[in-house]
Amino acid sequence: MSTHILTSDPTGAPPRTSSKPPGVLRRVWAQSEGRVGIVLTAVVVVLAVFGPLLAAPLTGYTPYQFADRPFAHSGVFGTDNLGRSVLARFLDGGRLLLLYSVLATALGMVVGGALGMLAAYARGWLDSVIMRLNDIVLAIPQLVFALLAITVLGPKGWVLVVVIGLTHAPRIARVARSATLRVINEDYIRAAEMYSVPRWRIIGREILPNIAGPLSVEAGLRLTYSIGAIASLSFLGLGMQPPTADWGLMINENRIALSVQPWGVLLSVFAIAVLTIGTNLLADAIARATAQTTVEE
Amino acid sequence: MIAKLIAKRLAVSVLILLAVSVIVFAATLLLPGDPARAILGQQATPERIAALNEQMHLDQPPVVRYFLWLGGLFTGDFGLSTSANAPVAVLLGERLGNSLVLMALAALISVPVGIAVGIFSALHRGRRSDSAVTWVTLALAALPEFVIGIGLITLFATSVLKILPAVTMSPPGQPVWLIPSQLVLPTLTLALVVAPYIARMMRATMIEVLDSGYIEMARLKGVPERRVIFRHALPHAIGPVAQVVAIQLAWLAGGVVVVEFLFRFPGMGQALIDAVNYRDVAVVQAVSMIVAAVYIVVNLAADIIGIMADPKLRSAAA
Amino acid sequence: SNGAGGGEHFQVEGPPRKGGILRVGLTGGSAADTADAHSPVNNGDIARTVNLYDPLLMRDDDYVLRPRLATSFKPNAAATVWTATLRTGVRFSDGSPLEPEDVVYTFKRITDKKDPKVIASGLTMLDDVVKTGPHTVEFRLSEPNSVLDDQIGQYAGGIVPRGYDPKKPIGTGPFVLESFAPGESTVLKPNPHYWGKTGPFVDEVRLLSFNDDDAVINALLSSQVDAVSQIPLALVEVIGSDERMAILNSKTGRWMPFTMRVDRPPFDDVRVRQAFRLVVDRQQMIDQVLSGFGQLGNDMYGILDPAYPKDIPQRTQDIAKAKELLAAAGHGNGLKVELVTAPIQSGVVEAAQVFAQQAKAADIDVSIRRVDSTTFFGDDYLQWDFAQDFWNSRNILGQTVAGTVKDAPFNETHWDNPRFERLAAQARGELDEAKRAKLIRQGQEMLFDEGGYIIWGFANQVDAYQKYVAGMKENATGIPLGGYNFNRVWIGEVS
Amino acid sequence: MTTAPPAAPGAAPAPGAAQPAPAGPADGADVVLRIDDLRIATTGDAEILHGISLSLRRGQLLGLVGESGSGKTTAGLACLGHFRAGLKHTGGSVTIWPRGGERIVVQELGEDALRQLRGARVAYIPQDPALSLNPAMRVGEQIREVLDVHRWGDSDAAREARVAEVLADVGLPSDRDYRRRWPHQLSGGQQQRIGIAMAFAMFPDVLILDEPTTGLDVSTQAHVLDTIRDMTRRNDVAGLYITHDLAVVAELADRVAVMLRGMLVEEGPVERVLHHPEHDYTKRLLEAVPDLAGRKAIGGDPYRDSPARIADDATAPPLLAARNIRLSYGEAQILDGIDLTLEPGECTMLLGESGSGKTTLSRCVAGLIDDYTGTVALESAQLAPSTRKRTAEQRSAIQYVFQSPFSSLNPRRTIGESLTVPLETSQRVPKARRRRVVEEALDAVRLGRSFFDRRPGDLSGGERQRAAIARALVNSPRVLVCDEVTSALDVSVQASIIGLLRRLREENGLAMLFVTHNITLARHIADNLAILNRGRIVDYGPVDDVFAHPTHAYTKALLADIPTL
Ligand SMILES: Nc1ncnc2c1ncn2[C@@H]1O[C@H](COP(=O)(O)OP(=O)(O)OP(=O)(O)O)[C@@H](O)[C@H]1O
Ligand SMILES: Nc1ncnc2c1ncn2[C@@H]1O[C@H](COP(=O)(O)OP(=O)(O)OP(=O)(O)O)[C@@H](O)[C@H]1O
Ligand SMILES: [Mg+2]
Ligand SMILES: [Mg+2]
Repeated sequence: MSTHILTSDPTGAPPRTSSKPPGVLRRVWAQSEGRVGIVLTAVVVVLAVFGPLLAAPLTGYTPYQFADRPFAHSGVFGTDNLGRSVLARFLDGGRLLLLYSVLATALGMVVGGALGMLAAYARGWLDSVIMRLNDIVLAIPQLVFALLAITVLGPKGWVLVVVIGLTHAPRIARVARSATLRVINEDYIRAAEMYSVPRWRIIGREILPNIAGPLSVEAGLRLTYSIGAIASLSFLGLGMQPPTADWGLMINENRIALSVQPWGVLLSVFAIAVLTIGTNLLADAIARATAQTTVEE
Repeated sequence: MIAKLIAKRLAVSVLILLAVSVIVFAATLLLPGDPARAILGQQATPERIAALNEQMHLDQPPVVRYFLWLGGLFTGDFGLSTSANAPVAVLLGERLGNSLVLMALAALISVPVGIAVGIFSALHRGRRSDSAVTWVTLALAALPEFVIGIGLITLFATSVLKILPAVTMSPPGQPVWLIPSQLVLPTLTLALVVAPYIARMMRATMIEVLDSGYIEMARLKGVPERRVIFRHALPHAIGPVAQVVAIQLAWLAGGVVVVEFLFRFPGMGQALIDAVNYRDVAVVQAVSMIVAAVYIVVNLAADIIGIMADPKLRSAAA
Repeated sequence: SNGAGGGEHFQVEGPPRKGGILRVGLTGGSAADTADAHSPVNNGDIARTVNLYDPLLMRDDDYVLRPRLATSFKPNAAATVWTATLRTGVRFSDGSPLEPEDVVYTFKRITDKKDPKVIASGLTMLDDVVKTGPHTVEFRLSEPNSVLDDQIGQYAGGIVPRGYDPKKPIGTGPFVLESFAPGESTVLKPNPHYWGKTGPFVDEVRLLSFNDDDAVINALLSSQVDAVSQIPLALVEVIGSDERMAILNSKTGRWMPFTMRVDRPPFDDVRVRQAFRLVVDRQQMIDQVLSGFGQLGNDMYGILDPAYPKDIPQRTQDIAKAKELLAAAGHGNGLKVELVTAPIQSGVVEAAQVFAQQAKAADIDVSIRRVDSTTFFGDDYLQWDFAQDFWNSRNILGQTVAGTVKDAPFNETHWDNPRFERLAAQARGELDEAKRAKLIRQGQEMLFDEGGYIIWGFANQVDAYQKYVAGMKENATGIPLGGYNFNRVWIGEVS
Repeated sequence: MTTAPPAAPGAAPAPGAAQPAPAGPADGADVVLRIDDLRIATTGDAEILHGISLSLRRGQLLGLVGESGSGKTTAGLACLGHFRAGLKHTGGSVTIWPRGGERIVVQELGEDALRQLRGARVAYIPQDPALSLNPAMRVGEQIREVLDVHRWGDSDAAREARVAEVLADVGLPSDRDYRRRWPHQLSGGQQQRIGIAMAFAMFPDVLILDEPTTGLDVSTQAHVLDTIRDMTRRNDVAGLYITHDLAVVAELADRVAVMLRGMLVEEGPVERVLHHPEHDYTKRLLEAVPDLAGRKAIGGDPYRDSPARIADDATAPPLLAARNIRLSYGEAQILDGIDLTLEPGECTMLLGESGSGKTTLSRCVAGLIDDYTGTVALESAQLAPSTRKRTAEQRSAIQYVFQSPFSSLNPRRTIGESLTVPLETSQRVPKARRRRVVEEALDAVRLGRSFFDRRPGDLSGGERQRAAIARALVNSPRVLVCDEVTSALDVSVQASIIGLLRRLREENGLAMLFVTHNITLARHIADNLAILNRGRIVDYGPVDDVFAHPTHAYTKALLADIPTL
């Protein structure tokens, strides 16, 4: 991911890349990574959003009804550890994962982005304080933090969102800070200072749009990690709780029968894999689309 | 100058570690549960509980306990495990060794492989082999470790090729590495998680370096390609790659938890999950501090490597 | 090692063969594992206790109390003094002989006020244990107890020598402790001084702890272990269909009740409790939670007790009736309750989910709150309004003393009924079996009608082992792998 | 070889035709390198060089001029057989006749042969030495490397001696300590001389110099140019000197070739091309080059004394007065007691080399830097150091235009949005009328209203600088501070901006502080000249006075070093 930013071009020729926002989507789509990423992500998102509606009509069972004995091979993908339809639960199991991942990412982006921009913009002691706090939080192992928080507060949805969101915040803050530092010395920021534009507006109108590139890349990456982290916690039994239908939890519940009734695990593993790969490809494609580097095949 | 710089990093690291210790200690205070009761059991009398509380300084105010604990850390005394009723150091010693073996193996594989793949890919930029590498590393980098692990188990242990053990299991008293086959899947899982990041970073750094003016100049001087890469380009990748390797090593210290859980590997991560479940505060604290220390040490090492690799800083020292 | 491919046949009949190593996979080990005779908690602890120590009496495969270190254990007419006659010629694993003083020491240790052990809760009436002869010991009680034999005939009541140190455990069991790494592994070697007539046949037993079922099954299937205790019931058929594997399916008295606190709303209204019991489809519970490996429950415990009232009609699901009762109790528009569950035993969390699903039909909205075991057994243990628990096979009176009298140490339903107390006290003083059975029946009827337990079934104990392992027998006590009686197990030869 | 009409590639001799090797091509015994109908295109098949033909002669320098993007670098690199990523060779050839060797057609060489050619027979001196020297290699080693890879001499000692020799040739110390320095331990001029030493180490036949002095200030440039001139003569090489600075060409080159959008429009002896240009483009280019004498009318009408200029009226306070401005960063005293005044309608040029404190001073005046001591007064009112503390009125009165048009406009916002910002904060104009005011300002800088909704990315550098100037105009300022507003632009664009500023001064009676390092602009725009050297004003007065009677040694040196056409 080269995030090389072309600063002032001494030649006087207009830069080759236009910086209009609508161009980004098109440029993402123009790359094969971007296309595959969008398609993979979209497939899983559609599955997660509309799956719950399809679960009962497609399988004849709700995700909570008993279809057969546990780990039986009836139905398309057999039954799970309680004899419920794997397919029905699979169709129902992506929604919360997706919702919480998006919320956690959003929280991390807001907190981390604000802190990072503030640190870079304010400089001086505030910068040092924020960055040292960052270092401290970074040094606390993410999983330990999650384990403790969940044990103390219980495995509730908001706890997951807050824990994952906050563990992302310092990393996002770093990115936001360095991106801000890269633009903060641009003369248009100085110009805004000169015209005595209110500082919050400088952050919002002059800085934010110009670091949107790296931030959106980071958002994509963080979404990937959020999905992984929440699924991992569910896999460890600390995330979503029974009887919820959830991909991570399904892996945890059905892992035991991996060798005899693998579908309860493999469907979910597959969906999580596709989703995370999709979002990661997307993040990478956004990175290429927003980095104003020279033409690369 | 350089010594001063390193000394400053060192001081900052120590301060961060101290801050982390405060946070870890405070967080573990919040854990519900009663250590004395956990040790003595459901039917313990209040007197015995009080006596044990006193023995473990649990009757003291948190601040005093923090300093007692911190003092203990310096002397290698991590406290008493409530679930095992034994010193944490004894409990963790062997497990720490196991985890380190696993992490070292994973690092030993992923770092050179990652670097080699990254360089290869950068040199073949734009070609088919490069885009294949890009796709694979992107996909692998996205996958949570348990997904990779389950994939490998399905592939090599339970469903397709039943050739490797799915779980770690050592005969009593034998270290895990005496049966190498059971280390294969956990190591591979960790390596597959870590290597893509290193490869991607290496590729990006190399490409940036290869695009720079001095590389073009070297070529225009007639310097052979091999020398361009190894003498002109590679030294510039040391710093950034040391950073990413450090981040990945630090990740290993934490990420090993899930992998150990998955493969039932008797390491630190296992101990951590057990300890949290059994409210074994001292063990949780110890593991947290160990992981934090690993994080800080590897990052410090990377910083120092970065400083040493930068001639500006190096020469300023002279 | 014993690794062997499928399809081979093994000589597992006829006279036992000596030699070999038995590797047993267990789940639930942790750093808290112990070899203490009197503090067994988990599966591994039990396996160690059973094989290192012997109690005075012990239940056999059919759940009948049999003499062990005591050749007889008899009450006086008032059931206030019990006399144990010790077996002669028994030696501890260090070679010292078993003497009455050791029995006295053992029970002092068990009932130590400062550090009471597991079975102490059933021995609250035990005033004193006194040596009365070279081979006799008297148990003097503060109140009559006709079932003291049941209380002391448990694996956690093993006799230890004076000066016992759990770190260097010495007992009279068939094995001695060779090495022990908590949460990981235990090695047992035959006890050279073993008094029993059968076994041990193997040269070594290794107990290997695994932290989850998944791992243990994988270990079995890949021949990393020879036998595993308690396989997930959902996998029994699959594992059984592997021609290398044998299944040991034992009916037991283990139950996993839902516990409703009779003193807290909404369960303080007996109609709500009745409605909840009517909501349960017990066969479905057994099918989904136990994969069919269980016996129907009828809201009364102690199915293995000869006094269990088998003739009380089986309660079945009746949603209409349940709704009626709920409406009468003022919950006509449905009812919302929280069910606290924890992975305290395999099947418990699953049962909660099945129950929640079944209760929906009667407009009962059960929200499941899953906590970890430590929290479950923490400060709020026995205080949850609506939760679950699990109990192993027990006789009815013993269970009553443990859980359903006012001062019972585990009165999780907070059952407190004067008439029931009287019946229980009378039964404990009654030495005549028939009369006692009558009293018990009356008490059971009360629990059937008004109690706070939902007892939907009794789970089978299902273990699996490689076919070359011989000497495994079904065992009703609920202790896995034939009661962990490894002294009768041997490794069969390829035939 | 004379002008090759770009549209007629057929006029060039067919590659490889009738050349009696190795003596040299038929049409000139001393031709060392010849480019024949060279065509280069992007991999996307857009042609960048449309058939260039050139010859380089031994001991002579050919200046290659043309505006940015015209393909100078591309042509220069092609002489080494190098094409930047994304470019490919589509036609034509480069032929070299090395001293005492066989004729070499560069395009026919394989990888190894090319490598042996580069750095040995054809050497390259890049534009930016700071980027072209490997920061992680000692400078001596980088020179030595050229000798190593080309197996020069027969021993290590010989090579070491050669390194020392060539270092001495370019006027650098040749001792071991110096050779063991890292690039960052050298100044820009020294770095460039290392580059030159590297290029001459192998006694090449051909030298390609790609704007080797662009990043340097005038005096350093003068030194480096001397070195280049001296070295080419002494080594008798053929040089291709790429630049956009016609004055440098006039000083240095023997012949000059002019490029326009990938085509060669004119080629000939310097005298002829610079004084009697034939092609229109060359003419326009020459017209746009400012001259020290101020005789040319760059950017339109020649400069006349502004009517608004009031002769020194001692009674009224000056419009803008800076008194005793001092500022230091740590140890470094950047500004050391500056006094400067500006009357209404007056333009003062602030001149000084890079790092002399020009930007710092002008930002102090504009209130962008607030930690100075001393006072800035507008008429008689003393101004707060920071713009944020100044009144809206005062803020509007002094406007600052940034050096780089590429960074002074927010790329994410439209020109209209950026230009409305000053109006928003000054609140001088009601919201409804803001668009009109901005459009008027766009008109004033000759951009037109259609630019309102465009983004900086779509604009050329000159257009952007106009937009930036328009932003300074929307609040009807009284003083305009222009910080090197033309130094990032091509000469022709620079000329038009100068013209624009001049018109604005006349039309609006603006006072102006014009900061630059280009002294040749003085007579085209300024009334007064202030020479800044190491934080002090060393010469200050009307332009003619300063030119006629420079008092300070620095000013004298400056005037002497300027290359002129
Ligand atoms: N790698 C490339 N891929 C595509 N186009 C390129 C590439 N390099 C240069 N160009 C284009 O080729 C043209 C000529 O570029 P070149 O660098 O030769 O110009 P120049 O005359 O040296 O300009 P300057 O004075 O700014 O250095 C420009 O329009 C440029 O945009
Ligand atoms: N923020 C800063 N901190 C420390 N030193 C600075 C800072 N800004 C400028 N300087 C130093 O102050 C000196 C004057 O800088 P200034 O930008 O005013 O020079 P200038 O004359 O405008 O140069 P140029 O022609 O390169 O634009 C330089 O030596 C510069 O290194
Ligand atoms: Mg160029
Ligand atoms: Mg400047």
